[in-house]
Amino acid sequence: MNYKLLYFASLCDAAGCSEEAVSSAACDVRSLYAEIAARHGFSFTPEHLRVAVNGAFTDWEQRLANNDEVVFLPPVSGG
Amino acid sequence: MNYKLLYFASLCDAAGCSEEAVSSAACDVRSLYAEIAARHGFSFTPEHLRVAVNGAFTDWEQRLANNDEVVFLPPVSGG
Amino acid sequence: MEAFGISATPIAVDALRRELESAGAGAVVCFEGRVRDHNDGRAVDGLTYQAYVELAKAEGACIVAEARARFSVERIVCVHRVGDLALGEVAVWTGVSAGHRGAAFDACRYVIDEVKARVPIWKREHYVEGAPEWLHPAAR
Amino acid sequence: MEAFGISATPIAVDALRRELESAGAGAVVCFEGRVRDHNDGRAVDGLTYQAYVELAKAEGACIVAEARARFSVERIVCVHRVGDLALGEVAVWTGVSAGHRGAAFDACRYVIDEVKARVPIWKREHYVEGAPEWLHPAAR
Repeated sequence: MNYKLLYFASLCDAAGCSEEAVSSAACDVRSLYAEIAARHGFSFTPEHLRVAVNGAFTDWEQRLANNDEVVFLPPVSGG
Repeated sequence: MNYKLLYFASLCDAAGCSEEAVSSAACDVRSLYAEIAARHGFSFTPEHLRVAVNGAFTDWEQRLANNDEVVFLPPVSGG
Repeated sequence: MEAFGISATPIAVDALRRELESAGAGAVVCFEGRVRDHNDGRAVDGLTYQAYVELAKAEGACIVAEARARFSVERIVCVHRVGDLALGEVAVWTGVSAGHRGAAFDACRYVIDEVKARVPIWKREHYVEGAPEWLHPAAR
Repeated sequence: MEAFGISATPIAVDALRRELESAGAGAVVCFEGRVRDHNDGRAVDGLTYQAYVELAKAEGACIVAEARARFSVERIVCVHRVGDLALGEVAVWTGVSAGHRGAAFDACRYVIDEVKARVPIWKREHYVEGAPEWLHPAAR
Protein backbone atom coordinates (compact mmCIF):
# COMPACT_ATOMS: atom_id res chain seq x y z
CA MET A 1 0.00 0.00 0.00
CA ASN A 2 1.02 3.61 -0.44
CA TYR A 3 1.36 5.98 2.50
CA LYS A 4 2.34 9.59 2.92
CA LEU A 5 4.58 10.17 5.94
CA LEU A 6 5.34 13.54 7.58
CA TYR A 7 8.35 14.05 9.84
CA PHE A 8 8.84 16.71 12.50
CA ALA A 9 11.67 17.94 14.73
CA SER A 10 14.42 15.36 15.36
CA LEU A 11 12.61 12.73 13.26
CA CYS A 12 12.76 15.13 10.34
CA ASP A 13 16.51 15.53 10.89
CA ALA A 14 16.99 11.76 11.16
CA ALA A 15 14.88 10.99 8.08
CA GLY A 16 16.55 13.78 6.13
CA CYS A 17 13.20 14.95 4.79
CA SER A 18 9.95 16.48 6.07
CA GLU A 19 7.76 14.11 4.10
CA GLU A 20 7.99 11.06 1.91
CA ALA A 21 5.75 8.72 -0.05
CA VAL A 22 6.33 5.10 0.90
CA SER A 23 5.16 1.86 -0.54
CA SER A 24 4.93 -0.81 2.17
CA ALA A 25 3.43 -4.19 2.97
CA ALA A 26 2.76 -2.97 6.53
CA CYS A 27 -0.95 -2.59 7.15
CA ASP A 28 -1.02 -1.21 10.69
CA VAL A 29 0.73 1.69 12.38
CA ARG A 30 3.05 -0.39 14.56
CA SER A 31 4.37 -2.47 11.67
CA LEU A 32 4.86 0.58 9.52
CA TYR A 33 6.86 2.32 12.27
CA ALA A 34 9.11 -0.72 12.75
CA GLU A 35 9.93 -0.67 9.07
CA ILE A 36 10.47 3.08 8.82
CA ALA A 37 12.45 3.33 12.08
CA ALA A 38 14.82 0.60 10.91
CA ARG A 39 15.35 2.26 7.55
CA HIS A 40 16.01 5.77 9.00
CA GLY A 41 17.70 4.65 12.21
CA PHE A 42 15.12 6.33 14.48
CA SER A 43 16.08 5.91 18.13
CA PHE A 44 12.57 6.40 19.56
CA THR A 45 10.55 3.35 20.50
CA PRO A 46 6.75 3.51 20.17
CA GLU A 47 6.45 4.16 23.93
CA HIS A 48 8.09 7.56 23.37
CA LEU A 49 5.98 8.56 20.39
CA ARG A 50 2.41 9.38 19.57
CA VAL A 51 0.93 8.64 16.20
CA ALA A 52 -1.60 10.45 14.01
CA VAL A 53 -3.39 9.19 10.91
CA ASN A 54 -5.06 11.64 8.55
CA GLY A 55 -4.67 14.50 11.00
CA ALA A 56 -6.05 12.83 14.14
CA PHE A 57 -4.31 11.09 17.04
CA THR A 58 -4.78 7.35 17.00
CA ASP A 59 -3.23 4.22 18.55
CA TRP A 60 -0.51 1.84 17.44
CA GLU A 61 -2.95 -0.93 16.49
CA GLN A 62 -4.76 1.28 13.96
CA ARG A 63 -5.20 -0.48 10.58
CA LEU A 64 -4.07 1.59 7.63
CA ALA A 65 -5.78 2.24 4.31
CA ASN A 66 -4.18 3.05 0.99
CA ASN A 67 -3.05 6.69 0.74
CA ASP A 68 -3.30 7.36 4.50
CA GLU A 69 -1.20 10.22 5.86
CA VAL A 70 0.75 8.85 8.82
CA VAL A 71 2.76 10.92 11.30
CA PHE A 72 4.96 9.66 14.15
CA LEU A 73 5.17 12.43 16.73
CA PRO A 74 8.21 12.77 18.99
CA PRO A 75 7.65 14.25 22.49
CA VAL A 76 6.40 17.81 22.13
CA SER A 77 8.12 20.91 23.49
CA GLY A 78 5.90 23.88 22.71
CA GLY A 79 5.45 26.83 25.00
CA MET B 1 -5.24 64.73 74.54
CA ASN B 2 -5.64 65.80 70.96
CA TYR B 3 -5.99 63.32 68.13
CA LYS B 4 -6.45 63.57 64.40
CA LEU B 5 -8.95 61.03 63.05
CA LEU B 6 -9.39 60.04 59.40
CA TYR B 7 -12.55 58.36 58.12
CA PHE B 8 -12.98 56.19 55.03
CA ALA B 9 -15.85 54.65 53.10
CA SER B 10 -19.03 54.10 55.15
CA LEU B 11 -17.39 55.50 58.29
CA CYS B 12 -16.77 58.71 56.38
CA ASP B 13 -20.44 58.82 55.40
CA ALA B 14 -21.54 58.10 58.99
CA ALA B 15 -19.20 60.70 60.52
CA GLY B 16 -20.13 63.25 57.88
CA CYS B 17 -16.48 64.18 57.41
CA SER B 18 -13.24 62.63 56.15
CA GLU B 19 -11.19 63.88 59.07
CA GLU B 20 -11.61 65.65 62.35
CA ALA B 21 -9.51 66.89 65.25
CA VAL B 22 -10.77 65.54 68.58
CA SER B 23 -9.93 66.32 72.14
CA SER B 24 -10.49 63.28 74.34
CA ALA B 25 -9.68 61.78 77.73
CA ALA B 26 -9.29 58.36 76.06
CA CYS B 27 -5.68 57.22 76.10
CA ASP B 28 -5.88 53.93 74.17
CA VAL B 29 -7.36 52.96 70.83
CA ARG B 30 -10.26 50.89 72.20
CA SER B 31 -11.48 53.66 74.51
CA LEU B 32 -11.20 56.26 71.81
CA TYR B 33 -13.24 54.12 69.40
CA ALA B 34 -15.97 53.58 72.00
CA GLU B 35 -16.28 57.32 72.45
CA ILE B 36 -16.19 58.16 68.73
CA ALA B 37 -18.52 55.30 67.71
CA ALA B 38 -21.11 56.46 70.25
CA ARG B 39 -20.92 60.06 69.08
CA HIS B 40 -21.23 59.23 65.34
CA GLY B 41 -23.48 56.18 65.68
CA PHE B 42 -21.00 53.81 64.02
CA SER B 43 -22.51 50.34 63.72
CA PHE B 44 -19.20 48.45 63.48
CA THR B 45 -17.82 46.79 66.59
CA PRO B 46 -14.01 46.56 66.99
CA GLU B 47 -14.13 42.92 65.78
CA HIS B 48 -15.14 44.18 62.34
CA LEU B 49 -12.52 46.91 62.12
CA ARG B 50 -8.78 47.26 61.93
CA VAL B 51 -6.98 50.22 63.38
CA ALA B 52 -3.95 52.23 62.33
CA VAL B 53 -1.97 54.80 64.27
CA ASN B 54 0.36 57.20 62.49
CA GLY B 55 0.11 55.25 59.24
CA ALA B 56 0.78 51.72 60.55
CA PHE B 57 -1.58 48.92 61.56
CA THR B 58 -1.71 48.37 65.29
CA ASP B 59 -3.91 46.67 67.89
CA TRP B 60 -6.81 47.86 70.04
CA GLU B 61 -4.74 48.01 73.23
CA GLN B 62 -2.27 50.50 71.71
CA ARG B 63 -1.65 53.50 74.02
CA LEU B 64 -2.04 56.84 72.35
CA ALA B 65 0.17 59.93 72.46
CA ASN B 66 -0.82 63.53 72.00
CA ASN B 67 -1.34 64.45 68.30
CA ASP B 68 -1.48 60.83 67.10
CA GLU B 69 -3.26 60.22 63.80
CA VAL B 70 -5.79 57.45 64.39
CA VAL B 71 -7.77 55.61 61.71
CA PHE B 72 -10.51 53.01 62.18
CA LEU B 73 -10.61 50.90 59.02
CA PRO B 74 -13.83 49.22 57.92
CA PRO B 75 -13.53 45.91 56.00
CA VAL B 76 -11.69 46.56 52.75
CA SER B 77 -13.09 45.94 49.26
CA GLY B 78 -10.35 46.77 46.79
CA GLY B 79 -9.75 44.85 43.59
CA MET C 1 8.99 53.04 39.91
CA GLU C 2 7.49 51.49 43.04
CA ALA C 3 6.46 47.82 42.89
CA PHE C 4 3.06 48.81 44.33
CA GLY C 5 1.29 52.00 43.36
CA ILE C 6 -2.00 53.86 43.72
CA SER C 7 -3.16 55.74 40.64
CA ALA C 8 -5.80 58.44 40.37
CA THR C 9 -5.66 58.26 36.56
CA PRO C 10 -6.29 55.32 34.19
CA ILE C 11 -3.73 52.55 34.65
CA ALA C 12 -1.18 52.53 31.82
CA VAL C 13 -1.21 48.78 31.28
CA ASP C 14 1.18 48.73 28.32
CA ALA C 15 3.85 50.72 30.16
CA LEU C 16 3.54 48.47 33.22
CA ARG C 17 3.85 45.34 31.11
CA ARG C 18 7.06 46.65 29.56
CA GLU C 19 8.53 46.99 33.05
CA LEU C 20 8.26 43.23 33.43
CA GLU C 21 10.51 42.45 30.49
CA SER C 22 13.80 40.86 31.40
CA ALA C 23 16.18 38.58 29.53
CA GLY C 24 15.73 35.80 32.08
CA ALA C 25 11.94 35.95 32.16
CA GLY C 26 10.45 33.01 30.31
CA ALA C 27 6.98 33.57 31.78
CA VAL C 28 4.86 36.66 32.33
CA VAL C 29 1.46 36.45 34.04
CA CYS C 30 -0.79 39.51 34.26
CA PHE C 31 -4.05 39.98 36.12
CA GLU C 32 -6.50 42.78 35.32
CA GLY C 33 -9.49 43.47 37.54
CA ARG C 34 -12.11 45.35 35.54
CA VAL C 35 -15.35 47.06 36.40
CA ARG C 36 -18.16 44.61 35.62
CA ASP C 37 -21.69 45.54 34.63
CA HIS C 38 -23.19 43.56 37.51
CA ASN C 39 -22.48 42.34 41.03
CA ASP C 40 -24.53 40.14 43.34
CA GLY C 41 -27.41 40.26 40.89
CA ARG C 42 -27.56 44.06 40.64
CA ALA C 43 -26.84 46.06 37.48
CA VAL C 44 -23.79 48.26 38.11
CA ASP C 45 -22.92 51.37 36.12
CA GLY C 46 -19.68 52.43 37.78
CA LEU C 47 -17.47 52.29 40.85
CA THR C 48 -15.65 54.70 43.11
CA TYR C 49 -12.50 53.51 44.89
CA GLN C 50 -11.18 55.30 47.95
CA ALA C 51 -7.81 54.51 49.55
CA TYR C 52 -6.01 55.36 52.75
CA VAL C 53 -3.11 56.09 50.45
CA GLU C 54 -0.20 56.19 52.90
CA LEU C 55 -1.07 52.86 54.51
CA ALA C 56 -2.21 51.27 51.23
CA LYS C 57 1.20 51.91 49.68
CA ALA C 58 3.02 50.49 52.69
CA GLU C 59 0.81 47.38 52.87
CA GLY C 60 1.02 46.85 49.10
CA ALA C 61 4.82 47.08 49.20
CA CYS C 62 4.80 44.55 52.06
CA ILE C 63 2.69 42.10 50.00
CA VAL C 64 5.04 42.40 47.02
CA ALA C 65 8.02 41.74 49.31
CA GLU C 66 6.27 38.65 50.71
CA ALA C 67 5.64 37.36 47.17
CA ARG C 68 9.29 37.93 46.24
CA ALA C 69 10.37 35.93 49.28
CA ARG C 70 7.95 33.04 48.60
CA PHE C 71 8.28 32.61 44.84
CA SER C 72 11.20 32.61 42.43
CA VAL C 73 10.30 35.63 40.34
CA GLU C 74 12.06 38.36 38.39
CA ARG C 75 9.74 41.38 38.65
CA ILE C 76 6.41 42.22 40.26
CA VAL C 77 4.32 45.30 39.61
CA CYS C 78 0.88 46.08 41.04
CA VAL C 79 -1.17 49.26 40.65
CA HIS C 80 -4.61 49.95 42.12
CA ARG C 81 -6.84 52.68 40.79
CA VAL C 82 -8.71 55.20 42.94
CA GLY C 83 -11.47 57.65 42.04
CA ASP C 84 -14.47 57.19 39.74
CA LEU C 85 -14.32 54.32 37.24
CA ALA C 86 -16.62 53.57 34.32
CA LEU C 87 -17.63 50.06 33.19
CA GLY C 88 -14.71 48.17 31.66
CA GLU C 89 -12.00 50.31 33.25
CA VAL C 90 -9.08 48.58 34.92
CA ALA C 91 -9.43 48.76 38.72
CA VAL C 92 -6.29 46.82 39.58
CA TRP C 93 -3.42 45.43 37.54
CA THR C 94 -0.80 42.92 38.71
CA GLY C 95 2.01 41.55 36.56
CA VAL C 96 4.77 39.10 37.40
CA SER C 97 7.71 37.88 35.34
CA ALA C 98 9.66 34.76 36.26
CA GLY C 99 11.94 32.14 34.81
CA HIS C 100 9.13 29.57 34.88
CA ARG C 101 5.38 29.78 34.67
CA GLY C 102 4.53 28.10 37.97
CA ALA C 103 6.15 30.85 40.02
CA ALA C 104 4.67 33.57 37.81
CA PHE C 105 1.11 32.24 38.21
CA ASP C 106 1.49 31.62 41.94
CA ALA C 107 3.04 35.00 42.72
CA CYS C 108 0.46 36.89 40.64
CA ARG C 109 -2.37 35.07 42.40
CA TYR C 110 -0.78 35.67 45.80
CA VAL C 111 -0.42 39.40 45.23
CA ILE C 112 -3.98 39.98 44.02
CA ASP C 113 -5.51 37.78 46.74
CA GLU C 114 -3.59 39.59 49.48
CA VAL C 115 -4.22 43.04 48.01
CA LYS C 116 -7.94 42.38 48.01
CA ALA C 117 -7.85 41.06 51.56
CA ARG C 118 -5.51 43.51 53.24
CA VAL C 119 -4.89 46.79 51.44
CA PRO C 120 -7.03 49.67 52.79
CA ILE C 121 -9.02 50.44 49.65
CA TRP C 122 -12.81 50.56 49.51
CA LYS C 123 -15.25 50.21 46.66
CA ARG C 124 -18.49 52.13 46.31
CA GLU C 125 -20.82 50.58 43.76
CA HIS C 126 -23.11 52.77 41.70
CA TYR C 127 -26.23 50.93 40.59
CA VAL C 128 -28.49 51.42 37.61
CA GLU C 129 -31.31 51.57 40.18
CA GLY C 130 -30.99 52.72 43.79
CA ALA C 131 -28.44 54.56 45.91
CA PRO C 132 -24.72 53.73 45.73
CA GLU C 133 -23.25 51.60 48.51
CA TRP C 134 -19.83 51.08 50.06
CA LEU C 135 -18.88 47.42 50.10
CA HIS C 136 -17.53 45.99 53.35
CA PRO C 137 -17.55 42.30 52.52
CA ALA C 138 -16.04 40.82 55.69
CA ALA C 139 -18.81 42.50 57.71
CA ARG C 140 -21.61 40.61 55.94
CA MET D 1 -11.11 34.50 15.09
CA GLU D 2 -10.32 31.00 16.31
CA ALA D 3 -9.85 30.46 20.05
CA PHE D 4 -6.56 28.67 19.31
CA GLY D 5 -4.20 29.77 16.59
CA ILE D 6 -0.76 29.18 15.15
CA SER D 7 1.10 32.27 13.97
CA ALA D 8 4.14 32.50 11.72
CA THR D 9 4.48 36.22 12.49
CA PRO D 10 4.96 38.03 15.83
CA ILE D 11 1.95 37.59 18.12
CA ALA D 12 -0.18 40.74 18.25
CA VAL D 13 -0.65 40.75 22.01
CA ASP D 14 -2.59 44.01 22.22
CA ALA D 15 -5.14 42.91 19.63
CA LEU D 16 -5.60 39.56 21.37
CA ARG D 17 -6.12 41.23 24.72
CA ARG D 18 -8.84 43.42 23.27
CA GLU D 19 -10.70 40.30 22.18
CA LEU D 20 -11.07 39.34 25.83
CA GLU D 21 -13.00 42.47 26.77
CA SER D 22 -16.59 41.87 27.73
CA ALA D 23 -19.04 43.75 29.94
CA GLY D 24 -19.35 40.80 32.30
CA ALA D 25 -15.63 40.16 32.65
CA GLY D 26 -14.38 41.32 36.03
CA ALA D 27 -11.11 39.42 35.70
CA VAL D 28 -8.62 38.99 32.88
CA VAL D 29 -5.55 36.75 33.26
CA CYS D 30 -2.90 36.61 30.54
CA PHE D 31 0.11 34.37 30.23
CA GLU D 32 3.06 35.14 27.94
CA GLY D 33 5.78 32.60 27.31
CA ARG D 34 8.91 34.40 26.14
CA VAL D 35 12.25 33.29 24.75
CA ARG D 36 14.71 33.27 27.66
CA ASP D 37 18.45 33.82 27.37
CA HIS D 38 19.22 30.49 29.04
CA ASN D 39 17.84 26.99 29.58
CA ASP D 40 19.20 24.11 31.63
CA GLY D 41 22.37 26.05 32.31
CA ARG D 42 23.16 26.82 28.66
CA ALA D 43 23.18 30.30 27.11
CA VAL D 44 20.46 30.46 24.44
CA ASP D 45 20.36 32.98 21.61
CA GLY D 46 17.14 32.00 19.85
CA LEU D 47 14.52 29.33 19.23
CA THR D 48 12.82 27.75 16.27
CA TYR D 49 9.32 26.33 16.71
CA GLN D 50 7.90 23.80 14.29
CA ALA D 51 4.26 22.65 14.36
CA TYR D 52 2.21 19.92 12.77
CA VAL D 53 -0.22 22.72 12.04
CA GLU D 54 -3.37 20.81 11.16
CA LEU D 55 -3.27 18.63 14.27
CA ALA D 56 -1.96 21.42 16.50
CA LYS D 57 -4.98 23.57 15.65
CA ALA D 58 -7.38 20.70 16.32
CA GLU D 59 -5.73 19.76 19.63
CA GLY D 60 -5.51 23.40 20.73
CA ALA D 61 -9.21 23.92 19.99
CA CYS D 62 -9.97 20.80 22.00
CA ILE D 63 -8.01 22.13 25.00
CA VAL D 64 -9.86 25.45 24.88
CA ALA D 65 -13.19 23.59 24.75
CA GLU D 66 -12.15 21.52 27.80
CA ALA D 67 -11.25 24.70 29.70
CA ARG D 68 -14.62 26.26 28.81
CA ALA D 69 -16.39 23.17 30.14
CA ARG D 70 -14.38 23.06 33.39
CA PHE D 71 -14.27 26.72 34.37
CA SER D 72 -16.81 29.53 34.37
CA VAL D 73 -15.17 31.87 31.87
CA GLU D 74 -16.21 34.42 29.29
CA ARG D 75 -13.52 34.22 26.60
CA ILE D 76 -10.34 32.25 25.97
CA VAL D 77 -7.71 32.99 23.34
CA CYS D 78 -4.42 31.16 22.80
CA VAL D 79 -1.86 31.65 20.04
CA HIS D 80 1.42 29.78 19.59
CA ARG D 81 4.21 31.11 17.44
CA VAL D 82 6.13 29.06 14.86
CA GLY D 83 9.35 29.85 12.99
CA ASP D 84 12.50 31.57 14.20
CA LEU D 85 12.25 33.65 17.39
CA ALA D 86 14.77 36.05 18.90
CA LEU D 87 15.36 36.49 22.64
CA GLY D 88 12.44 38.20 24.35
CA GLU D 89 9.89 37.36 21.64
CA VAL D 90 6.54 35.93 22.68
CA ALA D 91 6.41 32.18 21.93
CA VAL D 92 2.91 31.57 23.27
CA TRP D 93 0.15 33.82 24.58
CA THR D 94 -2.95 32.74 26.49
CA GLY D 95 -5.63 35.09 27.79
CA VAL D 96 -8.83 34.35 29.69
CA SER D 97 -11.62 36.66 30.82
CA ALA D 98 -14.14 35.63 33.46
CA GLY D 99 -16.58 37.03 35.96
CA HIS D 100 -14.25 36.17 38.83
CA ARG D 101 -10.50 35.82 39.17
CA GLY D 102 -10.38 32.23 40.39
CA ALA D 103 -11.81 30.86 37.16
CA ALA D 104 -9.65 33.17 35.06
CA PHE D 105 -6.43 32.03 36.76
CA ASP D 106 -7.39 28.35 36.73
CA ALA D 107 -8.48 28.31 33.08
CA CYS D 108 -5.38 30.20 31.91
CA ARG D 109 -3.12 27.78 33.78
CA TYR D 110 -5.04 24.79 32.43
CA VAL D 111 -4.74 25.93 28.84
CA ILE D 112 -1.01 26.65 28.92
CA ASP D 113 -0.23 23.44 30.85
CA GLU D 114 -2.20 21.31 28.38
CA VAL D 115 -0.85 23.12 25.33
CA LYS D 116 2.70 22.45 26.48
CA ALA D 117 1.93 18.80 27.19
CA ARG D 118 -0.23 17.85 24.20
CA VAL D 119 -0.07 20.17 21.20
CA PRO D 120 2.30 18.93 18.45
CA ILE D 121 4.79 21.79 18.47
CA TRP D 122 8.53 21.36 18.87
CA LYS D 123 11.25 23.71 20.02
CA ARG D 124 14.77 23.81 18.61
CA GLU D 125 17.15 25.72 20.87
CA HIS D 126 20.01 27.69 19.35
CA TYR D 127 22.93 28.03 21.75
CA VAL D 128 25.62 30.65 22.07
CA GLU D 129 28.05 27.71 21.88
CA GLY D 130 27.42 24.39 20.16
CA ALA D 131 24.93 22.97 17.66
CA PRO D 132 21.20 23.62 18.01
CA GLU D 133 19.04 20.83 19.43
CA TRP D 134 15.42 19.78 19.22
CA LEU D 135 13.91 19.37 22.68
CA HIS D 136 11.91 16.23 23.37
CA PRO D 137 11.47 16.51 27.13
CA ALA D 138 9.32 13.46 27.86
CA ALA D 139 12.01 11.25 26.29
CA ARG D 140 14.68 12.26 28.78
